Amino acid sequence: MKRYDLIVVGAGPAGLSAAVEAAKYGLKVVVFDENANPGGQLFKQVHKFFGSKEHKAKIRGFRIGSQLLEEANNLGVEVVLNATVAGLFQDKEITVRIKDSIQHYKGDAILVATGAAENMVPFKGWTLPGVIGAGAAQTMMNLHGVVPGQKILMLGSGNVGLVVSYQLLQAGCEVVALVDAAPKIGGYGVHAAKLARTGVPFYLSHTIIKAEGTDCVTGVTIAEVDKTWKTIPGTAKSLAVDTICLAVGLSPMAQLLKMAGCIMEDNPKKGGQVPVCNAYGETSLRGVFVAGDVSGVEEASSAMIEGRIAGIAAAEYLGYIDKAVLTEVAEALESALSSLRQGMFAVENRGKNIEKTDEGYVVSQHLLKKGYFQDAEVEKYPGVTRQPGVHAVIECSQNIPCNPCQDACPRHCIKIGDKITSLPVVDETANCSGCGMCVAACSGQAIFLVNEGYEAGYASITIPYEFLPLPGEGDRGWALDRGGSKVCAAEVVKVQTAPVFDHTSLLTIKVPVAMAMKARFFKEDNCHA
Amino acid sequence: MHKCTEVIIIGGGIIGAATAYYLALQGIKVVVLEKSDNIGDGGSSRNGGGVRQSGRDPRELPLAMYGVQNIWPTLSDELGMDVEYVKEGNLRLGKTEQHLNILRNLTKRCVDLGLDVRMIEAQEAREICPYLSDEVIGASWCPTDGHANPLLATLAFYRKARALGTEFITGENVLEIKKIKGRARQVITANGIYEGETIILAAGYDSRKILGTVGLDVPMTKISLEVLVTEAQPKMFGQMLGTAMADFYGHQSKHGSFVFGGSSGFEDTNKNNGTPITASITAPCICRGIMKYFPLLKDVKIVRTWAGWADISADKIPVISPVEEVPGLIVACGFTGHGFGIAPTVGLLVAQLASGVKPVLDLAEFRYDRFKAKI
Amino acid sequence: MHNVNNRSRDIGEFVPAEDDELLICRCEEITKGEIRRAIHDGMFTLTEIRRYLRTGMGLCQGQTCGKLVKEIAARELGLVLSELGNASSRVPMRPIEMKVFGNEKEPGENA
Amino acid sequence: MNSRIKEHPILGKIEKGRRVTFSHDGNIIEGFEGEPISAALKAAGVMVHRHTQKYGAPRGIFCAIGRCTDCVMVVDGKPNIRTCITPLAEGMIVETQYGVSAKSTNKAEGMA
Repeated sequence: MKRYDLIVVGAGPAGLSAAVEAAKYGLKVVVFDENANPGGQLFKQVHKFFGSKEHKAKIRGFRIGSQLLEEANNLGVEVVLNATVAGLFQDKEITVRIKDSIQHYKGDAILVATGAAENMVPFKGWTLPGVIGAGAAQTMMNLHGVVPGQKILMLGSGNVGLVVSYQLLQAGCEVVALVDAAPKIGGYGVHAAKLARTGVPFYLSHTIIKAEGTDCVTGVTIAEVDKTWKTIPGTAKSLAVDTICLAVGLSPMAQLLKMAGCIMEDNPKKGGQVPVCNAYGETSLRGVFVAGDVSGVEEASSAMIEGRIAGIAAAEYLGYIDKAVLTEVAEALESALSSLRQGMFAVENRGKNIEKTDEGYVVSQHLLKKGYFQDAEVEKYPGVTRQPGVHAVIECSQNIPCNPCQDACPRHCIKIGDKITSLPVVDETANCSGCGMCVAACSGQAIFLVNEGYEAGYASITIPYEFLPLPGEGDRGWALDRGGSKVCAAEVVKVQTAPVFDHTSLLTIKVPVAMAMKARFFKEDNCHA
Repeated sequence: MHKCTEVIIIGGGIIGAATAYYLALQGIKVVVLEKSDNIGDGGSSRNGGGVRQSGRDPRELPLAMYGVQNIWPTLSDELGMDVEYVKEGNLRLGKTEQHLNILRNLTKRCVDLGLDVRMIEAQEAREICPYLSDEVIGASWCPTDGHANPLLATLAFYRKARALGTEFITGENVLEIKKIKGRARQVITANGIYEGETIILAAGYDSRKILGTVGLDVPMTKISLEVLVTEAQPKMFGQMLGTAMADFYGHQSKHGSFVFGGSSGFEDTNKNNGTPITASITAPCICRGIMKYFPLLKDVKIVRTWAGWADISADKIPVISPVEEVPGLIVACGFTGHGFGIAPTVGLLVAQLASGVKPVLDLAEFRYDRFKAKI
Repeated sequence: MHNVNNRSRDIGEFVPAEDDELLICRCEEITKGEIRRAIHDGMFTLTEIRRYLRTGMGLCQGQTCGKLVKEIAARELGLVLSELGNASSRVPMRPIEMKVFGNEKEPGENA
Repeated sequence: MNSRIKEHPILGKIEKGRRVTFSHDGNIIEGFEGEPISAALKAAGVMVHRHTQKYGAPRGIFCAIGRCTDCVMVVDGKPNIRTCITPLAEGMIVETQYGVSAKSTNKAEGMA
């Protein structure tokens, strides 16, 4: 039977990272994936990733996919696509459906990196066409170039719900409402803020009562819920939508491992049923490893590091490297992994009500409830300063693992320090050149350049802009505040695009100076508005 | 924990559940102990669902015929849920003259015992089931055979017995039967001791180990059998199907999916890793077998496969027997892969044995001590 | 697991609920009420519910409803999710046509 | 309503290759070769892919990645084809599925 040192199931971030790492140590590796394209969910991710710059932060997901694939190809990893692994059998044998046949393979080691599946939530009418998973929305618009609908309700305020909502806006859809039964936003505040400033309304403590329509969704009824998740009478509200997107979490897709007889555990912190495994991702079956969401749902950045650790562990298991090498390399990766797992969104903090940052700053309840800060709150954060000339205003208020802004600034105006989850601090003594590198580098689109001395009575604000059509210099329109309301007339005075910004354009608008700390988005004034 | 009752049944499969039901009907207090977390997790839920008389060993045939005549037709009504019993006959197919000879022999044995079964030509077979391939040259045909849903039949007996007051305990691994003052009396599990006036052992292959604790043995082995299930299809045919060579067997379920069992030839030597996981080569082999007989099914998708252990007795028929040397013990095991169709009959008979009623059928052929050396 | 073991354990009467008509298993069109009733009929494990009602036995093999059924069962039985175990997973992971499943080829052989 | 994205702020112009035609319940519609059948249907405004067996309820795209099987249709006479992962080809005959067959066919014809 055809045998490989390592068979990887799943060509997503974890699987490809593992394959790359194992191949570096000389293992003969094959990767099977059921999809026509490799990269798992990466190729659907058009946003810039969080994390540390050493681990691919500020790079857009689909580019990370291409990079990993190129590395794998260069190292001689065989990546077989349209190859559905049908089963994992005794003696580390797998069967794979390739075209119109079933083929048998054996691996001296096997790594299962099958990722996660979307959770779903039932409500009246949830089987109607037009109710879809958030992943489906991403697949349709970002892979197939077709929008799932025109007017969309997103259920779920975790990072997936927030990110996909933003992607829907980018694809030209209207996000009519972002709804979550929880009383506060589950995902990163910066993701929420970039939606809120475009005018997407947040309905926290709300639930879907029913999807309306006979043949497909024509509307939705939502209502407010109390602390026990019961709907509050009299709060029902109808919204005209043609699509309801569900983003209510992910569950590890561990069926192959269960089938093979791995010892499994139910672990709500990992998103459901996962194989029991050691620090290197080895399951209860010797030589069968796991990495990525299948062993516990996390961000793609963690999945890539887990994949690398498992790849190295497989190399050690098969005698390609000594235990000492494994220990050393894995230690460095584990420390990177543990730094990603810190901060207020760390697994152990799930469900906790965190009121202050590590530094002692109060977390904005308005941000958690509405998606944006109240004006008065902003200035207390260390990234927000008032300075005479042009300077960065970083509206980043939560301890999330992300630090590209620190290195983006050539003048070292921005400091995060060694702890990747620390809030960025703007150094008032450093001298901002207004280059905008930080604005484009921030995956959360939370950095703005503000110049209150732009010209007499006017301030300039440079905002990250990722929509089409791109306004031109001299265009006039409205400045929107953090909540998406029009606050004043604005004029575009500069539009910068550059390869280094990677499709984040920098739009500089001119507003009355009083609006310098209010205006955060621009809306073109077309005659139909 | 120490618990007393009238009857303890070891094994919560269809035999155990059916026996419990017939005992409960008489108001007898029963406790059923099942090792698995699920009711009916062994052969009861892992079989092709045949309710078949044809092809049976003559010793077993009366049990099958009794069930078809007296129990199966009204079972759904009796148990209050649809067990999907369908009585549209059994076709056993042959593709070669050698196959037909096998079928003729099987048929003759059953005809001699009064069963309506006969050999038919290919054309008649195709009139009964129009989807057969041209390779089929003949078949045996038993119009009163049929099939039912083993999952539902097992759970239906369980559900009704439970509603009538039978206690079912799952996850209860029986370690030992213990004689007290000369009678089988105690059943010892990892969690405690159960006491009963009568102990019925219906634990599939595991019965052998438990029998050993009272100094008995039934010569049997176990083999892993596999079945595949397809996506639902429009209704095509209602017959139970088999072949002379046992390439495959099965039927189309009420739901529309086809349920087909078969073999790779390695059933008795498959490695046992503790979980009944399927072997990588079996389902493909079953698929090839099916397509030879039903080329039309080639585009139908397989949605799952499963494996199960069958307890195979040395002479291929079960042990259904009181054990005089261990008074109070009744054994029902060794069903050899064809226990489902006769399970209701067996449940009735074992319940009769346990309650001291003369069984409606003679059980002499099924004695536990029938196994003798060949010379 | 001991909590689900005694099948005569009192889990209370079946009380109809407002959302009993909610479809849970999309493939086999099984409602929440049917699942809750099955539990009161003695189907205390996910495997038994599955065999009794066909939840998770459709084309998607329970990938959509698995978690939902488990949550309903846990609530009805008064258990936490981890006490309930899981239904099994089966080969093949995705539906495969019989002609493909039966067509075993050596790797590299032109498929 | 046009569901196709012409130009995307991040992904740029969407290039989809050769245009092909196929039939949906007898109507000829256009799509791009190799894209999922479901994408072409979506672009043409088709929401209902099938009606269920038990309740006859309409279903459409749900997961879009071949897992949930809600989007299955009768394609070239074969039922239960996952349109979200089946590439579109010139001249395909795509039909709404009722239960496990196209309405116009009876019994096992759908499989032949």
